[in-house]
Amino acid sequence: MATEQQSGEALSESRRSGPYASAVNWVEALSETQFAYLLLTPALILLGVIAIYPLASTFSMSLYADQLTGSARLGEFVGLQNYIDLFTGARNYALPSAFLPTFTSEFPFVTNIYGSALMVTLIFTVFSVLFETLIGFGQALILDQDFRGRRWVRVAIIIPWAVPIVIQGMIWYLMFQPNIGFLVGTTENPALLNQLGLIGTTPLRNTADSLFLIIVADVWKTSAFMALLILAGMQSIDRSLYDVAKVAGASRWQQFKMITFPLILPSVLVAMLFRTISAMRVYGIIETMAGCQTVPSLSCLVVTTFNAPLYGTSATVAFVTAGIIAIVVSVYIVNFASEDL
Amino acid sequence: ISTGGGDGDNGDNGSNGGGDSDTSTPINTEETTEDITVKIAGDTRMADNSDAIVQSMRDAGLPDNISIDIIAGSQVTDNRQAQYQQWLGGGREEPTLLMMDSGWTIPFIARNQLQNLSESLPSEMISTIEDEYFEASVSTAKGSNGDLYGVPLFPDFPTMQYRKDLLRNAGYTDDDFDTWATESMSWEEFSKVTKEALDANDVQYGYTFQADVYEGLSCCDFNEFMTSYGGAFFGGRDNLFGPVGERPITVDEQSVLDSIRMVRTLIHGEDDEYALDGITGGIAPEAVLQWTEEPSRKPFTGGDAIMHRNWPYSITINGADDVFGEDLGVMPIPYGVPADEAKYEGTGGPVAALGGWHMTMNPNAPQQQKQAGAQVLEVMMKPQFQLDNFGIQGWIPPRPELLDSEEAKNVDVIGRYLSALKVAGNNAIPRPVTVVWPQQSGKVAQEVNNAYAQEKTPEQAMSDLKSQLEAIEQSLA
Amino acid sequence: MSSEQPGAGLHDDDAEMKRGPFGRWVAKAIKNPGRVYRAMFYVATVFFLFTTLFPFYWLLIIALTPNRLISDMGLLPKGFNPEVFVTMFERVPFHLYMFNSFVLGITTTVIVLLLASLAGYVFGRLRFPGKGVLMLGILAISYFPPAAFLIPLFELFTGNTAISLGAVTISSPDLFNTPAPMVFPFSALFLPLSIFILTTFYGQIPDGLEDAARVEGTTRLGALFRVIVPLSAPGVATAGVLTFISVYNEFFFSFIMNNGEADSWAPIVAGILKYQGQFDTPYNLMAAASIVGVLPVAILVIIAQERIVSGLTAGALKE
Amino acid sequence: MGDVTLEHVSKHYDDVTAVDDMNLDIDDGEFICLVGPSGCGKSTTMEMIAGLTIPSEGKMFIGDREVTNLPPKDRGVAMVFQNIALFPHMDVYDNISFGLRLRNYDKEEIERRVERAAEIVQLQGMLERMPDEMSGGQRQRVAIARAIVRNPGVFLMDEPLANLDAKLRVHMRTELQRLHKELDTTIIYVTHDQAEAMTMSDRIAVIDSGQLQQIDPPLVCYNEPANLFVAGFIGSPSMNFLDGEVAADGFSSTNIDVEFDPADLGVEPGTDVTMGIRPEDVYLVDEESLVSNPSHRIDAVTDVLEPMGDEIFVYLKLSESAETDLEDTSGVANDQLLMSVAPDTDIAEDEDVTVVLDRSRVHLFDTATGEAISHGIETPVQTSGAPGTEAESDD
Amino acid sequence: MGDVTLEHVSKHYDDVTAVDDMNLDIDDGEFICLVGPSGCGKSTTMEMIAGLTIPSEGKMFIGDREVTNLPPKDRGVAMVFQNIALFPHMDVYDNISFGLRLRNYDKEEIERRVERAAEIVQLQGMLERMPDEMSGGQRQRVAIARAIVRNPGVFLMDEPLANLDAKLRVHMRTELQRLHKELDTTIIYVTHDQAEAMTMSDRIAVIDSGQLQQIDPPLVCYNEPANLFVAGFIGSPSMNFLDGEVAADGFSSTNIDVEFDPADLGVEPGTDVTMGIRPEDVYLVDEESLVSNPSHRIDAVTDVLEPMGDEIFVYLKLSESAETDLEDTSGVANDQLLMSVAPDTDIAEDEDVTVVLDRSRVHLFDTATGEAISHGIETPVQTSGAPGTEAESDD
Ligand SMILES: Nc1ncnc2c1ncn2[C@@H]1O[C@H](COP(=O)(O)OP(=O)(O)OP(=O)(O)O)[C@@H](O)[C@H]1O
Ligand SMILES: Nc1ncnc2c1ncn2[C@@H]1O[C@H](COP(=O)(O)OP(=O)(O)OP(=O)(O)O)[C@@H](O)[C@H]1O
Ligand SMILES: [Mg+2]
Ligand SMILES: [Mg+2]
Repeated sequence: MATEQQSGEALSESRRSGPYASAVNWVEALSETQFAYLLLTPALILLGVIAIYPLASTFSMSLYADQLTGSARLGEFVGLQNYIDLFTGARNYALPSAFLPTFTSEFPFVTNIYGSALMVTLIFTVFSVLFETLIGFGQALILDQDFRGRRWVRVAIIIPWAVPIVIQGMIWYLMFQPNIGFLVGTTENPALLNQLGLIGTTPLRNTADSLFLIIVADVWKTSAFMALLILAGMQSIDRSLYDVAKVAGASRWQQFKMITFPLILPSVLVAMLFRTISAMRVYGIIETMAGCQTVPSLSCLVVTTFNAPLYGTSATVAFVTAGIIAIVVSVYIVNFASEDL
Repeated sequence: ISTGGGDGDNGDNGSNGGGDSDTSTPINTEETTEDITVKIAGDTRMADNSDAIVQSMRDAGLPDNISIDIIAGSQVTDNRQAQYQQWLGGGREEPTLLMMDSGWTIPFIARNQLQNLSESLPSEMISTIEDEYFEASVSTAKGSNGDLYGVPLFPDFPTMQYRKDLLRNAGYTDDDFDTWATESMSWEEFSKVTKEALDANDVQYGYTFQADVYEGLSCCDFNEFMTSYGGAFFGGRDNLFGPVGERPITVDEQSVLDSIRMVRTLIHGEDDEYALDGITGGIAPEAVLQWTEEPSRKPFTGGDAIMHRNWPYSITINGADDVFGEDLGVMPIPYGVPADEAKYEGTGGPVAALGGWHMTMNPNAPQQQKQAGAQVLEVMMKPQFQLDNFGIQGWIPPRPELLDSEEAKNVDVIGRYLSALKVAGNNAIPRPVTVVWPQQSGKVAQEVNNAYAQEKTPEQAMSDLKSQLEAIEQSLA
Repeated sequence: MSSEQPGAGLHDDDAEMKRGPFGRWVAKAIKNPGRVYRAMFYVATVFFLFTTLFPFYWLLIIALTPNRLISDMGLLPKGFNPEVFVTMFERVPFHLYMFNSFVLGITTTVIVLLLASLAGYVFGRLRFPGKGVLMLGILAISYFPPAAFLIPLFELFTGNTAISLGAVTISSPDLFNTPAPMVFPFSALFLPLSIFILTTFYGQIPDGLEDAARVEGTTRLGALFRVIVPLSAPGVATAGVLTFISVYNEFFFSFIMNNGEADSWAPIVAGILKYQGQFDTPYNLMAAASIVGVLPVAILVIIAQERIVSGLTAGALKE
Repeated sequence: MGDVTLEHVSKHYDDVTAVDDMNLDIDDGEFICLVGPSGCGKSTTMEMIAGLTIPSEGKMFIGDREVTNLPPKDRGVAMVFQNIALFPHMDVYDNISFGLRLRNYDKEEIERRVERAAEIVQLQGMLERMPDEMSGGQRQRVAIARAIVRNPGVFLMDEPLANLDAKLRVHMRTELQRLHKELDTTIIYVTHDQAEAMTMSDRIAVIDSGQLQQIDPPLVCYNEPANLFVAGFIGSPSMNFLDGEVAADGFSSTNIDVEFDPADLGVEPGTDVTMGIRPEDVYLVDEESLVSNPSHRIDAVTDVLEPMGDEIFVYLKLSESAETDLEDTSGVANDQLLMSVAPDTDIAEDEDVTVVLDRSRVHLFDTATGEAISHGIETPVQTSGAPGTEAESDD
Repeated sequence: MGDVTLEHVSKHYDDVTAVDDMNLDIDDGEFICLVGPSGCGKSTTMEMIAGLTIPSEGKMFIGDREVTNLPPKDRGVAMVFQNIALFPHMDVYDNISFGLRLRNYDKEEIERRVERAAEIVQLQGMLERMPDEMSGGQRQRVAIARAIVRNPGVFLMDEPLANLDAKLRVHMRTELQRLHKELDTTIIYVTHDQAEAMTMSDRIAVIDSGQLQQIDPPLVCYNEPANLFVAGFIGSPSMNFLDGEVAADGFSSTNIDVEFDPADLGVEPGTDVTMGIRPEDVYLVDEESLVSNPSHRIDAVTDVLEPMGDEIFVYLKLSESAETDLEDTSGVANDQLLMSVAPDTDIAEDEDVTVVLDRSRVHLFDTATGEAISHGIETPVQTSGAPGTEAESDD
């Protein structure tokens, strides 16, 4: 140490010059706000070009009428008419199902639960997110343990998430296809699930049955998503906190309740937030298992009209879907806001 | 930044995504001399057989300077449609030729996204097609102006397959089978025969077909049932392709209701509240309500069914030696009412829903490409090419006359059943494809499936359907 | 402080009192709650293994059963046809599709992790005006169904979008059949999730460690990549795995932005669908293909999990 | 190059003022100890110098450069953090070499330096351990090594030896001093160990509630504390304080009077003053001979005895009612006196003793303001005893 | 209820033996300090007692129960962790009340206790702060409070006062002692502060390299260290050691001889022995009168002077060639001697002085094994000086 005292920092500092160094220095000298925006720039540019610009363009499409004949992709400018038609039900003819439910003044207030894309989507979202969170939590708790062979168990639990939706659909479709799968029987020879009254003998043509099965299929695949995120959250907890808690006398449950849970809550919220968002956009598994006619989700409406191709309507439904999602996830946003934003 | 389409900031908003295609300029049909590669959007099967196909083109006279590049598009027809919609809507120059389902060629025509062949190809070619091809096929490649926008490549007709061995147990003989091959039976008789066979054999199902909520129900199975009873979507064949909004909607007519009641009887038995008299019930499983082609075929191929309605692809499977071989019988689809008793021209009798594919041309392709593409189309119209491809990949020749040829009869398995196919072809009924058909099709499938499933009365379902179709029709008016 | 009940947890004599015939195990369990816990743990593990793996078993049954015989399936394959794993490669160059998916997945994952790391750092560790609004804005992008992006993006990537730079108007490049029109949309669409994941994880890294790095001479960015990212390994690996898997199986854009050929960068799902005919569906081949297609992901998960479970922050600070 | 100047620097958190209008002027090459009660703002001050916390007000200079807003990496400081802050994902070698690697030193150079640093902190052979495989003291030593491998202009050390045992601490102390001499860098050092502060530093900066109380050489702080706070804080056990007032003939309180001429010290009779006397300046009357300037004799009763090995603390009761309250550390207790005696002194609890104070070591403070009035009374040499002189002279 | 027994307990990590065949027998209600160099295994021992680390070998008992494999929560211990480990997501109140909330104490009770604990650690008014808004010392106090709100059978405290300033430390010390008395619990306490260990503990357990060296009352450890290690470790600055051998008339080394009769001590002449003498037992010759049993006079030259405020450390050179090596803490240096003198002693650097050793305080150790041979020579009273007696008597 004694001999190279002068070769220390001063030198190495002067060694660093040139454009790279001055760029680094410039960046370092930025205020926190400037620095923040600088770092966000790449992401914002990407999102701007690939997301914001297309959305703006799509939004403008939603202000035009559909056009099915002739070269033009869109008809005349109609302002918010598409939106109005959508909400009043005047556009339902073009959709695989009604958008909003029909309300009555008597219980159960909604007459066509399964005939309304909004209701179907909400039902799917509530149940799939609920069960995925619970199961994902359970899985993460298991994966968080140290036991022999846990790497294999971990792969096993995560791997459904890696299955393409087409195949996920095929797996469940075949399981519930009469005469192929063993999970559904005939009226004369019902399978267990039929006997339990959970599903009918042609479940994939029935909205309620299909919705149930689609939720099951989705939970199967997507719990892994939750598990992975929650597990990561658990793994990031400083283990010495558990030591403290143990010595303080915390049972496993109390450790979980007072340490694990609050500390992974942010991860859980993020996981649930994004699960909710993608559940609200569910499409692929419906298309591959039961079809959009049978289980009309909001995204089904978007895709079906897009393929029709009713571009104005499709753009409108897409924006309305986004709006509904925004409302639904505001639950989480409020939670986040209380923590952070 | 401005885009070619979608912004609508000028009067001509959303032109074809920038491609100022000219769909009707005549194409020079002289042989190109320079080397050129024509890209064809085909399907996997075509790509798999690409060597043989190109060889047959050469045999049919394709010059050596034109090479062929077949893009193996998805065989899932919806996927292809969506893809083409983007490609053509986006004004892409490639590919030059596109293989299009006869079920959705018309909307592309209506959106000016295909080359008008009547305008741009020599009139001999056009008239050959008009005169010699299966009429129903040609009708699905025409615009509302009567011009031709696609060259039928091969048609597809469903038939009724049956198990001769099982029917023999019920007392039917080869004589009957021979008759049935060309002379369709009525649904009444069909159901009776099936029931007899069901009783005479230890099989699970009598008759399997497709009634899931999907395009196949609206375009085909239901269309066949309905038409065979003399019903129609829009008042007969004439209105199949329009004019949208101005044609009557006739799905609530008695003949249509009868056909639904017939199917309900087949599935739910004669006890069904809406059972149709004369029909022997309980020969089709409830499962048909969620079956598409493959699930419905599985039990038949597996030996669990007596009768099975399906496309020719399954004849090849079921007629294979290690499946049923010669024991597979094929006949046209049964009829509800004879053609002469039917209310609408061209309905009733042994109808078969029309499938099949056309070859169309991308109007955005460069002239050079179009010129070469025209030559490829010409080659594809050669009878030799069509016969070759019947053998190579089972494309049924689009000319009825070729079905009588020896060469066709020699094709493995399916060659045995050409007579039934020909009947089907001559009685083919296209789906009523217009620009609004994609919307209508979904509604039809939903309502019909509901009615078949006893969730709605036939009347209710059809009147609901009528009003929905009405709304869709009006939306365009 | 002095007048309290005696120390906790030191009274277990009453456990001895009940010695019914039923409760040997119960008594033991009460004495040693670890046993109950372990039992519960194994039951749960087996349950989860069964539920997640059974569908794969079903897939394997389908794959091994010759397509012709697929009907009335039970719990065993009907027939045994391992050649399907060869046939699937003969029918479709499935390995090429896997390669495409892999490349698309890796590229996208790298881009996403990079951009999301920067953004996650900003949102997780800095305070600045506009933060909440920006986060909400980024989140809002994921509210939209992919179809909402399709037409403009297709035009953008097929050379149909004109960009005016003053007097000059240039047309966007035609990138159809290249990876770009897939990688960019994937990156943008999967970015919000990763940003949020990394925001929470980066936000939890103690300031002390970043401080230490900065005093040692890193820039703020240096501290991010040298300290915060490695310490957030579970979060980063998770974001990476989630992104990769999503891209690996993405179909919406990958389907439109190329012609579906293996040499046009079409991904694995396009490959799987290649087996399918217009009417005929060789379930066995598709099942086999998806089993094979899932393998790289399994390997990736095995690799990534070492990171996911590294739990490095332990003892980082004295606090 | 290494002088550090703080000009009116303050740091406010939401509702806490951690540092309050601090002015510090540290010369290049100086060794400064920051001392003060827990939470007084020492770490905050260090963090501001390092650039990790931006002052709410005021300016800071290192060398001639204003560094108030300069990023840490450009300040040329190395820091040992109070919370140690090892990088948990790096082994010891990587932790120590982190700063060097950032600066692209070549491999051998890094290796040489790391080995040397590891030797200094006695961690040879542990270079491949991960932080979580080390004991608390070992981690702290890694943190020290991480700072000393570099040659910065300023070392900031926040209780670097808190987790080390006495022997190692002595060793580290000498090492740090040697390093200080060799590298000629400025060292700013936080410690709670009086011995450390006394032996190592050129000057001690005493901070209370974010405010600088005194900055002076150690013995000046010890012998001439600027105010009651410093007097009570420096020295352990703490100085005895007795409240009283200035009488005509000196200090007068309930139990103890100390004679002096108020005029000499410039205080008005009648002023409330507090007298301070350190335990070691209270002598048993047998040792009166050792004291040059003894006070009156004071009768007392021994209360608690605390044998410390090398000395014994004796708590004296000055009145019957007095109760030794070991807990009360506020310092002022008019009827108690703590004295320290040699370990072999023959003394027992509850024994009557007579003690004298060394008047030359008596401190007087203005009770109201706490400011010191005088240190030592009526001795020819104005203030403290012998050995401090040389230290004071350079003040 | 609170006795803690370790029987042949060892803990091995991959390649490190942290604790090596440790036998400890701690009585209910005892206050034991664990001391030892950094990394010697103190924390590991604590963790094993708490149940956080399972011993590789051996058995442990708390009360009458074997606890070797019992989970921590059932052991009835409370612990202050060396790394503090506050819950980052809880404010101070919640951190402190954690253990109480686990046991479902009612709200008022919790509140009462937390307030009381906060008062003891002087954190009133900070109960709503989050851990990251506190200074190092404040956090440590929260950790202490978190342990003391509970009434466990055994308290484990791993350097609980390391980050506190001297005054607060004294305060905390008395508080802990009071608590100890009131609750009558066993306290096992790790500290590096000799004063702490000396004043607080009933017995000190000295550990080196995972092995227990001595466990005895503080003054016994100080005055009668069992071996060289303990002798060198306890006491700061460390004991002087000189290597020599037993001659016919006593200890003989290069510079210093000490007379005694080998037969009295039962050592063979010719044995290699090490003599130890603490700095405070070296006296200037003027003070010889204070020493009851002085040695020969020794001539030396003063080298470095370290004024500590309440005493001065004087490094003596015994030979010309000697060089004061402050760095060498190994202890044995035959030509040096460290002595401590009163702060007012008139002494300067490089001055010739004559010193004597207090022979009654000379320690002899077998150089080969390090075991103590004797403590104090030829005095009627066998060992140490006056004030320790009462402490020794209860051994
Ligand atoms: N997880 C581990 N892996 C390997 N070695 C370890 C591990 N934990 C502790 N050690 C080693 O065990 C020995 C004892 O550690 P311990 O923490 O008990 O020391 P300590 O006496 O508390 O020291 P300190 O006073 O520095 O805190 C040390 O040498 C340490 O390096
Ligand atoms: N982030 C913060 N928010 C609010 N108050 C803070 C924050 N950080 C520090 N403080 C307060 O500022 C004061 C000074 O803290 P600092 O860490 O400088 O103390 P310190 O002198 O280092 O004390 P110690 O000796 O205990 O480490 C303390 O009262 C502390 O509670
Ligand atoms: Mg501090
Ligand atoms: Mg320790």
